Amino acid sequence: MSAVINENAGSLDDVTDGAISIKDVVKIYDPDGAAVMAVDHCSIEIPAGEICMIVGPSGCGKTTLLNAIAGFHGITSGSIHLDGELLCGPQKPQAEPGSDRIVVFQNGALFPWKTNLDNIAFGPMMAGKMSKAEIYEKARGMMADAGLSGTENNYPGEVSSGLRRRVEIVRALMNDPKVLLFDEPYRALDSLTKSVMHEALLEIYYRNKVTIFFITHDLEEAIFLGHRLIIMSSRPCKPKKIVEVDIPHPRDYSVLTSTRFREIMNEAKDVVHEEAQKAFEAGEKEG
Amino acid sequence: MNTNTQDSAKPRTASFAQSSSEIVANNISKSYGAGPFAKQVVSNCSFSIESNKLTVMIGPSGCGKSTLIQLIAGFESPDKGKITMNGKPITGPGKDRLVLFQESALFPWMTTYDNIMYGPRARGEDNSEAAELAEFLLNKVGLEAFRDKYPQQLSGGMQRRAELARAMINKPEVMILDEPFRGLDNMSKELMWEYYAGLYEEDRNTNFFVTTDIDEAIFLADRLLIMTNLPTSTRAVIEIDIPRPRRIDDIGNNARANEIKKEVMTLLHEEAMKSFSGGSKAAADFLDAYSKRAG
Amino acid sequence: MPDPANNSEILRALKSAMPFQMVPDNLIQEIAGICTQQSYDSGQKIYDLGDVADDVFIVVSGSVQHVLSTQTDAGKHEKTMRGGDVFGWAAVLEGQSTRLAVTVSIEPTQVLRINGKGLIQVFKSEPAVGDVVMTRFATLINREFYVPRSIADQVPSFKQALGASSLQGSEVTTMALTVYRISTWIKSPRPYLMLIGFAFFLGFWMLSVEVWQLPRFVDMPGPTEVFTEWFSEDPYYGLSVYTPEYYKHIGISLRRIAFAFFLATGLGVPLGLFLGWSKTFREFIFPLFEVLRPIPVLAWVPLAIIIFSGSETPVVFLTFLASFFATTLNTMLGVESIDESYSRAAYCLGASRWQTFVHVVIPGAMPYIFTGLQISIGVAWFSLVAGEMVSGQYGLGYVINTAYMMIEYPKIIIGMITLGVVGYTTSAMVRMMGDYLMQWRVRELALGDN
Amino acid sequence: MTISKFTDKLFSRAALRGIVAIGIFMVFWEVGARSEEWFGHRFPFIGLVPPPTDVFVSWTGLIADPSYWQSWYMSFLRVFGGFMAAMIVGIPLGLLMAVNRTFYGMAFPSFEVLRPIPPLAWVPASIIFWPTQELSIAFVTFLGAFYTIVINVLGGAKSINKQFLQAAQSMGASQWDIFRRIVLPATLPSIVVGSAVGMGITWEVVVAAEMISGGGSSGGGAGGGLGFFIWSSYVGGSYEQIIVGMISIGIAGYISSELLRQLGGLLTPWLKTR
Repeated sequence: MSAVINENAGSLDDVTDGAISIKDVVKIYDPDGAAVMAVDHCSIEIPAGEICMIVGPSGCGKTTLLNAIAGFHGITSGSIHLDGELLCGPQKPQAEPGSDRIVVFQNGALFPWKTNLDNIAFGPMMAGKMSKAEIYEKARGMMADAGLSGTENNYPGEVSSGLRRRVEIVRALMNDPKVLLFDEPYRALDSLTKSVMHEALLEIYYRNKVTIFFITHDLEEAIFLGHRLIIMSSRPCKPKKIVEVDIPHPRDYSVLTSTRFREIMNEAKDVVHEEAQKAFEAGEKEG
Repeated sequence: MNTNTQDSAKPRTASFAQSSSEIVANNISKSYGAGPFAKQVVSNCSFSIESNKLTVMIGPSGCGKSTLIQLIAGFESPDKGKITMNGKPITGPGKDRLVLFQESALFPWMTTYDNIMYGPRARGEDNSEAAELAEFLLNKVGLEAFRDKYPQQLSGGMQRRAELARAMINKPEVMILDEPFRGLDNMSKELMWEYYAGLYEEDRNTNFFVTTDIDEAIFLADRLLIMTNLPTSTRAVIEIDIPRPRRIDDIGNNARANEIKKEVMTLLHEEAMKSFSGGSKAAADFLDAYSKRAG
Repeated sequence: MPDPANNSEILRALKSAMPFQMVPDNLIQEIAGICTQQSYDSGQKIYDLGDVADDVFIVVSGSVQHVLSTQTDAGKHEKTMRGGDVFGWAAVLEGQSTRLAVTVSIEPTQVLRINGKGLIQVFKSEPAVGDVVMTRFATLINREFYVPRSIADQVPSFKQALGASSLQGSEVTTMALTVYRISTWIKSPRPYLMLIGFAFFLGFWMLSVEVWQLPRFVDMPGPTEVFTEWFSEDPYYGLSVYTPEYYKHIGISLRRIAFAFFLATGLGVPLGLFLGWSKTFREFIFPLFEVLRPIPVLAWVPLAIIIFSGSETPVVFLTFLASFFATTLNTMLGVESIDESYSRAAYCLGASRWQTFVHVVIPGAMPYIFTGLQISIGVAWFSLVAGEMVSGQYGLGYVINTAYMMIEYPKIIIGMITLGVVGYTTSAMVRMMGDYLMQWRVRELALGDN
Repeated sequence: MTISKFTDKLFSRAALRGIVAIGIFMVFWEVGARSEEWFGHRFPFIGLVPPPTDVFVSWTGLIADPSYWQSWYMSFLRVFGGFMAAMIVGIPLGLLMAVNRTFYGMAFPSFEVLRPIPPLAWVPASIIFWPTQELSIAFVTFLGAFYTIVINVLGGAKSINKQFLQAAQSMGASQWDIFRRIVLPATLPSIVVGSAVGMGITWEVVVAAEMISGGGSSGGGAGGGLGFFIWSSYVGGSYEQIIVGMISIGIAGYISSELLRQLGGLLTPWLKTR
């Protein structure tokens, strides 16, 4: 299935926006006076257009980092920049949420009371820069590209979970974001549906390159999707090992059985396993 | 009863005397609903769960595997055909066949210990022997420190281990597991595979395991039953001859495992081809997944 | 017809092409029957723009340069087709008779030609398969050729031809569903058990009061007495379905309920929404609310009589008060129960605080609001009856109380039954209103029911 | 540690805001109630209400009065009696309907037909039927809590996860054991919720019944309970006492639901573990 996209599918040269720079970020939660350190002096540089996979056991503090970038939480110290502009830092502990950084949530956050089409049209409707007709035109177009034609007037509760995830990604892309933040979005899906979602996501990515900050605990998912894996230590959260995935894009499922994939898997596995074992023994709760 | 020599029985596991039970389903069918809304879920389905083997059943989600479990466990009975255990027809639920459910079915109002002790107590066997066995199992699944905790205080992995212990204390002749590790994160899941395989390898009782995950199926199975899409029946049986004990790290690089994986994928792909007009949400996703994998 | 030796090669080539991968063997054979093989030298033109679009091509070996020419898009239209690739799909599009591209073989090339019309003919016999193949054609055209969507939409569909049998379940009409539900209900033991239950209830009432005349039941009105009075054209105590008096009482009770209920909804819903939405507002107002709430609404009766002169306003006020607390509290709970990720998603998508309130908070709290309104209408009747019994003139509570005073006992029971019927109807109306406003929920639940 | 936590909570911003709001409300009430006295012009509605300071003075006078406490006692007794009766009849009935399909088919429709009739509409019929006032009040009180408890128990028992029952069955449990160890504890949270709601309704009903029936067997006075206390204050024209009565009922209702909540917590320890 060679397609036009193959020449520079994986290259980041044509992407100019969306570089994230996380410097020395610390986040301490303070319930009942007993300080809990969730993120410990964490520094990550993500070039524009990269798919950066943040891998770590559940509940290790990855989501805290994502929430800080999205602007849902403040940070205790350190700074986060997007394209050189300060999102949050010493003078401004909490970033403003905005449509340049859109989160795709763990359990999905499509509004169940709006049809798929209205969900996708939501962002531009709120911005109010385009006419209603233009927004719907664009939304229908993007739905067709993502194979969602025919589900426009269904409510999210009426379509399969796989379709729902696709709608959510399209809803995010409608706003031309610089960064997409994924919070383990495929966690609840069964392995078959998950595999479709991975290819669909890459396909969408090849068309609209944006920086992707993707949290997961699934190593296979991480290697299949990512340019780079950042393996985090278990609580407090801090980068432990960085693995470059040099498998060329575009990728499809034959990648999964390739030798290079196995090699990278083995390289990353020990570190991940060690952290998982720690969490497993500590009886860490999930989610 | 048959005593298998390869069983390296430690003194205390002696209480888990090995049994050799098998279940045979012969040409069974089952429908739900009536009139124009009748939906056939199982159609002329035959298979056997051989004694002292771990049989894994794999098929697309929503293909009727859970119905088969209801039938084998005896919670429901087939419309046609019959299911026998050691030659005797199954008429209702019984403690010789124990089911571990998809979502954890630990009783939330009982502590770990009380949950494990439920079976013996329910049958009026609340004696020192049962208590001793419960202690032994708590120890075995590594939950001594959590004996007085309620299920909600345990992690997902711990809950599954507690459930294994709750089942094992009843010394079932056949253990039936319905996607028991679904919903766990991948890392806990892999650890649970090894853990569960270890438990199985210790006493090698008859186990029947249902899943949608190809990797899980191949890692665990002695025999693999591949099911068709709705209405379900047996499509193929593959004997998995990878030596035990198996380790996750080894199986990843095992050429034979890869070969089997390809075979299974092809078979399931053909299944998808036949069933695309089914119209169910699960079938649509399944079709999608495999048409892409095949591409 | 291709010779048998060639046949296997054709089958292999067909199966390698993406749209045909899912086709069962018998159909592949049939399609192979309408295939022809052709070879081109390097640089030879296969077809030109505007030529008649008759065949679909599959590359067996070699490569073909495909240059698409559509007016609308200024992008790159060149594409190299290699083994297994499909082109010339204009032949299967509806309403497209000419070629949309120029194709030239780059090197010596083998292709398979399939007649477009013949292909569609084959699929008409197997619409289910045909639909999948055509969907795949549409995907292929969309994804790999970047043509305007209008072209991909011309791919024919066989859905209509599929017929009722294979689409069973999704095509069941609501009418058929209702008929089916009624017929299963009739066949189940439920209606008969219900009748037995009612018979027990009425029988006990009749026997104890009228037949055996048990000690404590002597004064009670019996069912025959009640029903003859209720349906009498000339009622002994002056109240039956034939007297305008009866409807006046119902009307006045209903008017009070309506006034109090709408007022409580109009004030309680916004207040509840703001209490749930603004933390500051809640911190100020909620404690006061919590202090007043444990006082039973009916304890307000004397105070209400003192504050509001007359007999009408105090009754309506009490009814309102009961509704108001229920509505406000449930609305607030509804807002608090909305998953945080919905409002976070709205912020992410650039919504302002106010927009989030309108598009997320209000619809999100809707199910709770309607639960609240159900409770609210129930407690409204509860307080109304108390209010009407203590003060006020007319209304069903008043009927019951005066009937007691006047020793017109059958009227008590008539009043009670009427209250039950009217109360049930109003709460059913609230529920239907909720279903109407929350289509998304109804449709979700209907799906879960299957 | 705990004391400092308590004071922290007391002086937290949220608590202060609540106190401020209640304070403003009291001042507004006082000013409004005394508007005629202070400004020579009576504010609408609020001007007819006795001021809070008068209410407070009246209350201090009542604290030493044994008949006031007798009213408390009587109301508590009636609430407790009706409520316990509703529990004793309602829980088994709800469970029976949940477990036995035939019984459910027979009893539930009749139950649903009776349910929309407000409990207070039963007052006259109840007075006619029962030999004493006391019993008729108790019956209406019982009805108030009864429907809620039955509906909650039934709903709770019907929504038990099917897998719990199947798991127990496959471990060889008998029907009785399943009922005792699975159905009962699984329904307990809904019983707790149902009785909390039922308790609220019970107070409503007791107050109204006391007012309507004019105070029970002793024919009024101290035996009438708090509802009658309010009513007789109204009839006697001592408006401050109406408010005292209302606040007393509020406190009494709050105490009973708090007790119930504590008891419910003790009965369902597993729910507290997150």
